[in-house]
Amino acid sequence: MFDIRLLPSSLDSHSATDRLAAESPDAGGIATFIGKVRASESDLAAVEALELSHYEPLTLLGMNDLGYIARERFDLMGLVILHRTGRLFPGDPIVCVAAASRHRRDAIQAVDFCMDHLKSAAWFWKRELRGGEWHWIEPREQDNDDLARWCE
Amino acid sequence: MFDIRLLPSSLDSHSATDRLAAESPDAGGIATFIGKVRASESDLAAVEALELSHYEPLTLLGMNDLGYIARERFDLMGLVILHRTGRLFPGDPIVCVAAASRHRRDAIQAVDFCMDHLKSAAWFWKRELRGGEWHWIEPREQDNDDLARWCE
Amino acid sequence: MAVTILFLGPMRDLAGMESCEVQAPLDWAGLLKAVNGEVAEQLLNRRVNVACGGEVLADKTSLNAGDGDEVALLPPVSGG
Amino acid sequence: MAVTILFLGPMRDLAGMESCEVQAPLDWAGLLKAVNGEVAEQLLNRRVNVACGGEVLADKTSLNAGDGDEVALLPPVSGG
Repeated sequence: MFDIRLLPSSLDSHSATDRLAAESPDAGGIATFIGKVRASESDLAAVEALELSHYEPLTLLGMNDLGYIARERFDLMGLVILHRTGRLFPGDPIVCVAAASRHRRDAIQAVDFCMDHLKSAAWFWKRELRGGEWHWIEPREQDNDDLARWCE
Repeated sequence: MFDIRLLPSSLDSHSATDRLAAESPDAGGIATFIGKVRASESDLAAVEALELSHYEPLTLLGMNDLGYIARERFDLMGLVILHRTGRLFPGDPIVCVAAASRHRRDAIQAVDFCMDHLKSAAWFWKRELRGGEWHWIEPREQDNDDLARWCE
Repeated sequence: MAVTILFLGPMRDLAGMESCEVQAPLDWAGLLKAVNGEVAEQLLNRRVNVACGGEVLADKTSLNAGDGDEVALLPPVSGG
Repeated sequence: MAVTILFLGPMRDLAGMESCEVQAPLDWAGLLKAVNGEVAEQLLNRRVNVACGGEVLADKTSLNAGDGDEVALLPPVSGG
């Protein structure tokens, strides 16, 4: 099962990973990462809302490309990449990446790989509402370093 | 939330990870790995059942120690390690490790770390029923190599 | 018809609008002139990309948008 | 009372039993004599551990089990 989607209103990670598990009976493991809207940032006011914008002609295409690259690179039986767009609130899932593989390290590494790419190289822009004001999120330097790990 | 348990009869990963997410509101991510009984092994007869034996005085203690080490090593807001014992069937979850952290790589790495230790250094013995006969599972060489990655 | 310039993410705030229409054809010099000073400055940053007709340009200075094309200004991303 | 020897995992099949009771005290030489040839051979493998009273012995040849102790023979694990 290869399920790659942009979700404008809600993201149900359990049903996606249940389906992945059901459709990958020979997989020995399922690795999952769920990114959430944090209730607070250290030293900053609480997050009231988060808004994810994207660019339709590029964003889903880029996610599909990422899925193909991950399937080439790792021995996967299934891969799920779900990403929210629009307005989200603390606790809401933003992104869910799940991979099924015969042996566990392929699944874990594929999730790690996809998340690094989604963080630094996918067409999303994120802003947070804190103290009644919107703040655009800058890419973290760490995210670029994380991405660089995958380039031989 | 730090929830480390041996489960003799069933393992509900969704309720464990839901609770982890609910009790870690400031976590930006939850990484999860679920190890399952595979329906088939390549070149081998289908798996009819799997039996996990353990040694009560050592096994849970060892899992708790692993949890402490993971908390020391990674910046975690919560950690779940659930491991089945007894008889299991194809598709059943054997192990669930989930970690919550502010930034994603701590959670992903903690799950990877715990799984490598559970595979090679936890007090479990596994046998499979295939073609009507029980076969003890030998440790995979790869698992020992995976574990060695964490030793500086 | 014309060329639509689309301002994505934080670029929208700098531009003060989501999009605008300008006359075709539109090249790199024309784009820099069509947008306000802050946006033009951002466009010179190598981490800001430009897409035309749904394709990210390898060399944004080679922009050559015709009638009906959508030109998207893509600031550095912050996804996941 | 006596010393209980517990055969874990595949060791159980080699021993043909889950556990047995032997007279206290039990040291390494006594353990090797108390078990059958296949189990004794396995015990010499450095990857097979011995626990006494719930503690894995750093040096299994230093085994010194007394009345009521449980001695567990722990073959290489295969968990997860």
